[in-house]
Amino acid sequence: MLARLVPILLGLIVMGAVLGIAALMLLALGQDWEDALLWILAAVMLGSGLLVVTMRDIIRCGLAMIVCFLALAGIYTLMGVPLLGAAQVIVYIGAISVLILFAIMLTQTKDAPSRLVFQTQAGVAAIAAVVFAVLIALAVTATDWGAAAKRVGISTNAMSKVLFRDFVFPFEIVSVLLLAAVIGGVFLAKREPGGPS
Amino acid sequence: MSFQDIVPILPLIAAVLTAAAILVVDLVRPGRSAPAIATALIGLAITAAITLAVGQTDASAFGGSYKVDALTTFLDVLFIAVVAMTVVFAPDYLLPRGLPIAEFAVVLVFAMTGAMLIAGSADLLLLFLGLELMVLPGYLLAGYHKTDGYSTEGAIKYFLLGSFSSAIFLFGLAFVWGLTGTTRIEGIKDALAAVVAGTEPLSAGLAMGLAFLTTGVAFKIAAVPFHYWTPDAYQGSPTPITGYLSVGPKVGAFALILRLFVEALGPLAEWWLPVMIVLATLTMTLGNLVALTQDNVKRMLGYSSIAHTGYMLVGLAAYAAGQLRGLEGLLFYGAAYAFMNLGAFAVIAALQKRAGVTSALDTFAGLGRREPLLGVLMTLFLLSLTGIPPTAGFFAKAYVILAAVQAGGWLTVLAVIAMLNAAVAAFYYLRVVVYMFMRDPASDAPALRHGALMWGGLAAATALTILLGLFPTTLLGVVNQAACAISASPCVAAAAQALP
Amino acid sequence: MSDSLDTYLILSGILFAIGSFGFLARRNAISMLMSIELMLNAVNLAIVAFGVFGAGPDASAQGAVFALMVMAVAAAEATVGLAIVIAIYRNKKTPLVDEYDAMRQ
Amino acid sequence: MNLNDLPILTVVTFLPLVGAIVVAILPSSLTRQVAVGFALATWVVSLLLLIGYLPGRPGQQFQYVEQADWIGVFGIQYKLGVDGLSAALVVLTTTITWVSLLASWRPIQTRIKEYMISFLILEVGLIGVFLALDLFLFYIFWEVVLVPMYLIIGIWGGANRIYATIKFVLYTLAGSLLMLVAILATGFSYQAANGGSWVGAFDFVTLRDFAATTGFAPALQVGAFLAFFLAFAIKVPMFPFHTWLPDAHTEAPTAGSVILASIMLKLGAYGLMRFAVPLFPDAAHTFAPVVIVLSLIAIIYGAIVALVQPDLKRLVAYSSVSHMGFVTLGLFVFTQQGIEGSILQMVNHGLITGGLFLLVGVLYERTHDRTIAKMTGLAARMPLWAAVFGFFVFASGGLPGLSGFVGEFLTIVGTFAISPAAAAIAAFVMILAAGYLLYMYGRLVFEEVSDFLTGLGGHLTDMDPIEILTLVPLATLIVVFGLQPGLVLDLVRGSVDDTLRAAGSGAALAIAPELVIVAVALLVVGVAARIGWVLAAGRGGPPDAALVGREAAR
Amino acid sequence: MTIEALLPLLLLLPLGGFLVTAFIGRRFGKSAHWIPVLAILVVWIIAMVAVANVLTGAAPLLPGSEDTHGYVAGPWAWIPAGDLHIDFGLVVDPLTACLLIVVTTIGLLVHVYSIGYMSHDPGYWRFFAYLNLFMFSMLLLVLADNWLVVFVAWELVGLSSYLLIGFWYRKRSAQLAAKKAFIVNRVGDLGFVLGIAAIVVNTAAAGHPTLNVRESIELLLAQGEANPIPLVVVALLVFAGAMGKSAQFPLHVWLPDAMEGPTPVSALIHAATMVNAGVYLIARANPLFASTPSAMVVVAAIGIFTAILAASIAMTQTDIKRVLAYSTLSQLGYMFAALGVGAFTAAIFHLMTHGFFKGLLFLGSGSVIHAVHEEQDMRRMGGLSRKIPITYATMFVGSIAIAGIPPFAGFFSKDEILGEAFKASFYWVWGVGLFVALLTAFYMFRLMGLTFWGSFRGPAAIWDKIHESPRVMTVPLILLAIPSALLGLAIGLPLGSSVLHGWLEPVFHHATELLALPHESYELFGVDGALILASVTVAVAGLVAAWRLFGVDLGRFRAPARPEDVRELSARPGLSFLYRASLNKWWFDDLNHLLFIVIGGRIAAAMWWFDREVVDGTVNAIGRQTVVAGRGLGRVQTGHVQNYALGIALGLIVIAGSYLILTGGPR
Repeated sequence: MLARLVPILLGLIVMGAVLGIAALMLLALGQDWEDALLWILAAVMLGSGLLVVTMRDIIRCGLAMIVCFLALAGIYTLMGVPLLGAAQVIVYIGAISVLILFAIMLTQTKDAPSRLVFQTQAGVAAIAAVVFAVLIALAVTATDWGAAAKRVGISTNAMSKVLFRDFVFPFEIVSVLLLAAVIGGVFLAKREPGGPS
Repeated sequence: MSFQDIVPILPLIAAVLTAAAILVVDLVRPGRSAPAIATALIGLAITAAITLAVGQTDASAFGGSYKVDALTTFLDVLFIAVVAMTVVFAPDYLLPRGLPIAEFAVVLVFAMTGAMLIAGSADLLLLFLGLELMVLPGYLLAGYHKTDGYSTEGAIKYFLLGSFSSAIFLFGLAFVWGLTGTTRIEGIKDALAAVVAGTEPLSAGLAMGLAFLTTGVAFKIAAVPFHYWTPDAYQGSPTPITGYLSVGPKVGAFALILRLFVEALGPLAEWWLPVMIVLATLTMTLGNLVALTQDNVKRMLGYSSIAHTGYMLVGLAAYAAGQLRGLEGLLFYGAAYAFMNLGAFAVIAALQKRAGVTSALDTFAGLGRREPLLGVLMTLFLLSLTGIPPTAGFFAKAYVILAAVQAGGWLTVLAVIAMLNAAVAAFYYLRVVVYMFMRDPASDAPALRHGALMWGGLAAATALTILLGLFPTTLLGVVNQAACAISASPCVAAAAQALP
Repeated sequence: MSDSLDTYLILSGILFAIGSFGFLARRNAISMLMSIELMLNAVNLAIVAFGVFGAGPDASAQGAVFALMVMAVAAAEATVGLAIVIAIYRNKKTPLVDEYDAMRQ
Repeated sequence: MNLNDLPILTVVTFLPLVGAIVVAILPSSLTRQVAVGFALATWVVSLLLLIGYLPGRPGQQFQYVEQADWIGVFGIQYKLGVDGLSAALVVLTTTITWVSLLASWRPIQTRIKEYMISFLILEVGLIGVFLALDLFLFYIFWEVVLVPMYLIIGIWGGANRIYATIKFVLYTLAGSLLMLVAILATGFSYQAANGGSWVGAFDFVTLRDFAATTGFAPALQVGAFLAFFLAFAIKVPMFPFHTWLPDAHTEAPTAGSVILASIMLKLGAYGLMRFAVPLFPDAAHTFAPVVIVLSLIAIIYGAIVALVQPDLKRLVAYSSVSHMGFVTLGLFVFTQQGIEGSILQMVNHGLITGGLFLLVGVLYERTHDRTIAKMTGLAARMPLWAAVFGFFVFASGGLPGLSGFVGEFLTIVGTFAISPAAAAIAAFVMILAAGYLLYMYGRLVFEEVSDFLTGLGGHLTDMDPIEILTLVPLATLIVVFGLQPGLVLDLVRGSVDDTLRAAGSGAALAIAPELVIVAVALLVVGVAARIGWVLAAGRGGPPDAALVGREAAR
Repeated sequence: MTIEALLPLLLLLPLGGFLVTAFIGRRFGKSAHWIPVLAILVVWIIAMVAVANVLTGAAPLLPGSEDTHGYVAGPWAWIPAGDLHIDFGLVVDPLTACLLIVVTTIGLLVHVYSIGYMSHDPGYWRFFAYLNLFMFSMLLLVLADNWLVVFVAWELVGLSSYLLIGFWYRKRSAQLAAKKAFIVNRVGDLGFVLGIAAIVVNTAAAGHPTLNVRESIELLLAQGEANPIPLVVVALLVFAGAMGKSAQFPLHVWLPDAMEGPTPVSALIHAATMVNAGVYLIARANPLFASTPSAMVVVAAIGIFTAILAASIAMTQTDIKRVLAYSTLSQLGYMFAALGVGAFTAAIFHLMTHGFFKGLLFLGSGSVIHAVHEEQDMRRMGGLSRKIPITYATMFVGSIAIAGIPPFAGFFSKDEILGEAFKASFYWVWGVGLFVALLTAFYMFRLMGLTFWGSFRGPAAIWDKIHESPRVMTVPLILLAIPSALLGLAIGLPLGSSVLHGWLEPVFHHATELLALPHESYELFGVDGALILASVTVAVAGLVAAWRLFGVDLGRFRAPARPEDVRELSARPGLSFLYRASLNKWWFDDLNHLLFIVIGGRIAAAMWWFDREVVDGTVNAIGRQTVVAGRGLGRVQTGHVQNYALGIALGLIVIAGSYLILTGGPR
């Protein structure tokens, strides 16, 4: 019982912390709403991400993932790329997540949740993950990205220009890629008459 | 988007159309293998022809995001040849197990398209897409024998690890892009050159990006310690597909390295050279040592392919140390390795025509008596893999070693290590020969009859294995051109240099 | 704060780490799949951020397109992955990857 | 006909290959005849070659040079040429080959076709090694030799054949692969010194002249020499690298042993003489003391170990180690008599040990056993065999008037000029050789017929015509070369002078004494550690010699 | 037809006889002896003619010599080894001539004798083939003018001796004895071959490497101290070869065992000819030795020591042939002593006389053994004089000769040796020699007594069957008895400056000059007479002692053979040790067995163990460890995909870290 709660509690704590910081920034440090919003979204994203990888019931994991993606879409919008946010919602939540949920339905045996969720190497994995995060953070902060000032909002047609002028070839390639994936996927997924049920 | 843009990518289009044609033929005559194979081979032939034709024009398309140079042509032809051979060798294995040829061919051709795209792309995004287009079908093919536990197990291991590494690789790409602000190879090269020209140390972000990229490609070429997927995927996959996996994606990944590391990250060679040396050493040594104890030939060849990655890395390191020859050696090795390894797997596939025959070492007991010709051919391919003259494998090794020796310094040590490894490798290759010729067959099953297709393919592989060993000059010229196409330093055509 | 590149990169890094943790730690094949999706999203975030803050003409648009492509690739990967998962599930009757160990050494 | 017109070297090299192909095509019934036929044809061609060479053109070397660009990019050529040394060895090879094919007539009854094909391909490799004048080509032939031998031992060998053959191949390969690195490095450093032009970078003559005039850098010389030396020393085999030989000999079929002893071991000596010394004279001088010491150890040690061998073939194998010690010794004293003796010793050892293995094979055919202790009194059962065996035993023991003696004597003289002590040690083998040879001969031939042999009854027939035919040429040559060693010496004089000149152009490099000390210390520690480990592993100490004592000479 | 042209026949005839008999002799059966015997007969005739001409000075002068007459044939090229050209030619000078007399004569007689002696042997043809081979080798040895050719012959006589000792190949003892003889000889040959190498080096230093005996010795002496290898070393090395062949002290052990061979072989090879090769060699190299006095002393010491050692052993041996073998050793010791003191002529003299009477004695003993049905133990003989008178008579002559009773041959030669030793003031040699003379007389007559006198001690059944040997055996005995008796008178007179001296003077004068021996005139009624008296006395004393102990009933010396006297005598405390020592040959065989079989065997076995476990073991261990390492690394492949993933992650971290380090540092 307690064990079931741990991940949820973990997620709540993180969220609370981040919300707290956000509120603090708003009220005490008097920064603008964007920051606060970013913080909240980030908190949601990371929290739900954590839930995805920690929760026991895989279906809940799937739902948490959707939340995570939503938050990310929000962040995109916040960064001034609304179109991408939309795409995120459509592609991920509309397609991938549903796909995954179907797969979950297909592959869950009754006793699956009751069994151990984590690998024996979970501890090491956690350490490795933290090291990743730390390394990246350090590297990022240590680097001068020569970034220009933040440019807000890119017009849809600018983006479409880029997409259909400079990146038309990749675009076609992606279509081929999807075609290949579909053909193969169908072949693998469809049940053989002779094969095991 | 204009006609000029279309010409360079005609080979890709031809490849895709081939796939489509196979699909159509399969719709018309469902489940019939002969038409599908015919279509595939014809399509591949056309593709090859177009490739060679286009190869004459040194054109680039889509704002320089895709360009055709000697390297592209060489690699494209190589990929086409590999895929064609795979198609030729497949039926003996697939048909008895009730696996359709058509889907197989289609997916295979798509994978080939991806590889060709890598070979030609001058743009990070295209590189990534080409990589994905090459490996995704690979995952599918690995699990192609979907009712077989081993096949699917190999597939899922391959897929999970593969996509993991793809993510890592992509992360690296993002960093490089973020630092250089462009996705074009040329642009990146210039930007990095500027960075390197500076006196202050390189930025940590670049280091991270480099690390992520190295890990990504090292995984794709199955370099230690990122090789784990190889043995399982190879052992599990249907034999002809194992043959393809051990060659196509590997050479494709090396193409990626050439385009990304040699070209784009060329200015950083000074930094990734030591890492490559270490990787090469680890890869050769572990591959050979572990292969010693394998009792399953496919798995053994899996480890041996890891070892061969190591040898190719020696060539790369030699190039990074300033020897263009290293690059040539790498390319030559790729070609030689492709044919001899495919040949070896073809023999295994031929043996496994009788359903239920495993690839365990005992399978080969007395092969020399049961099917002498197959035995002799297998011996030839194994000798070539060992590096015994006069075979392609030998000359490839010698070439890479020469490059390393020329580079001198640590590379000489690397060369010696490589040769000691070759001696170790001889043991497990010859072990197969021992089983084939010096053990009596476990069961005296009647000799199998193999189709003209199989024999033709084997003949081709044999011929190439021997000819590349005896008369490598032609190919040397080609690889020289190809290497010159991407070499950072001004490149003298070795062919001209050799004339007395 | 929200106009500094580092923030987003660090965010993406953390998300990437979370995803990789999931990939390394979860036993269920589909959980691992989801973890991979998380990692890809992290990368996407980084890409977009780079685009938005990047120099050069319409860099941000480029970044966005880049991200779009990655999404597509992710979709393709998901398709393939799920197909394979289903196939192996048929053979092994379990989604737990650490029981797929018929081949070793 | 004018021999210079047709590419006789190519013919003599690849005629056996043609033979192999023909054998492969023709029905099995003809296999033996065709194979022997081609071997004989090759032999005849090689004799023509010899005759054409002989009209005294010693001094200026390398006749019939055939040259063709092969891999132009690196100036790798298809270049064959013959001088006295290679001529002698080629004829030896062709002779021994048909002899051993004849010798396989009765023993080999299974998979004859494969056998003959392997043998003919083996001959190609052997001849090629002796004729190649391009380092790269040489290396290729060198490796080509491996595979057929591997099959011959592994397929038609004795009970423990697989262990033996794999050991043989891996051991040889380990050495030769390093030699490949050395070859490439040599060629490259020539190219570098030659203004980046690869022309002639692997051409032996060019390289030798370069070595004689400019000379390679000391570092390269040392490294390359060591690599070459390792490869050749394993093949010879010299003392610490010899342990593959007894196994290979014991397990190989008779003809295999013959080729192994008569020709294969010569490859190493030939390589040392042709390549290692002339190309890296300074390094050769630097390491000469080491080589000499190793040779002396091999001479004495091989003989002593041979004294206690219960197995006939093993005994002969160890005697080979001892005899080949003379070859390396004579070469590395860098004196005229030494080198001439060493070459003579090569030829003689080829003839004599080859004959011994043939005779052992004849015996094995009938008894299917090689244990000396089991067989006594053969003089009564196989008088002819006993007589011929005696002839070869005494030839091997260096009986004057037979060829074995001259080579050993010249070697000793050549060594004496450098170091009397070394010569004395080398000459000491006269006693040991008499010991193990007469022990073997006495036990086998004299005394009452042993029960084991009596049990064989009618199987124990004397030699049949084919077997006699195989031994006649060897015996004849042994006598002829014993009475007229000039036949060989005049032939190889040119090669000897070249080797001497090349060696003379060198001078020992300075080596830090502490290096030597460290090396020796490491060696000692290593051996001690090994001994300790073995003893600790409980694999027993040195066995009690009481039994040995009873067996050994009184 | 000149003699030179005939010289090669001396070699070719026996060689041909050997080849023919060896290849097709089996078919001839009992008539296989004809070809070999005839061959030797012709050889004998040619040799005698040549010898006569050479010794009488009818032969031309040798090239490059002003006073030596002789014949040369050849030279023919043999080994052209660079600047060293080894040719071989034949030369007959007085020294060779003297040897030829002994070799060919005794060789011929032994051939004839063997016809009868071996008549019942299945290996009849083989025996004659071997004999001819030996004759070829021996003649080559004495005729060759080149060190290396001499060495060739040296080895070939060794070979034929091996074959003949092991002639009865079914006897294990024969096999072992043959092997022992060959190996022990090889020990000496080792020295010889090194000596030859040294000569090459020295002559090469003189600018003209050669192995021609005459030239090389001249070069060596001319160079003197300038020789890279000191002359004394060369001399001793050559002497080592002589020791082996002539069975001198440390290397004497093979000769007694060699008696396993048929008796004619013992007579020919191991008494009359081959064992003298060492003496011949040193005589041949006399200037070399004469120029290194220290070497001479060694020769003398070894010789005289061998003489007394062998004599002491001969005292108690019971095998008739072994007694003779030890006496041969002892006599050879005399010869070397003579050489050592510079009495080259005396050595050759004794060589010749000893050749005849010892050959006679051996053939006689063979006749005895034949008579008593292959019995060799003298304790089961006795009283044979009545049954086989001819053998008895001839052997008696031989015994007196060897005992040194004038005027028989042995007296002259032995007395000359002792005298020369005394006058060269080698008193110790003289003293010991004198004592050995006593022993010699004693053991020889002990042999005679035990064999021919007293009463037969063997099984009575045999006694009746005992009969004299056929004529083909007795005639050679008689023919040999003649020179044994008269040779001394023929060439030993006048005392002091005998005929033989005249013959050999040109050969040895160089050496005698080098030695600068005081050559005072011979005084029969002075020191020389005294010496003669002394030696004769001791000889007679020994004779009488033996007679007392093993003698027959004769007048008032009536005393039947009383072995119990011997037993009681040898039981005396002082003597008992000597008795046992003599009986056990001073334990030399046991010492050798300990050294070379037990210890040597252990060393060899240990080396083999070292080879298997350490050398080969290391090789195999490397291979095994590689595989083990492979298996260990293989464990990484757990089959769990997430372990793999973790591995990848860790690898990534490591690479990232290393990149940070690599790129971090300023360039």
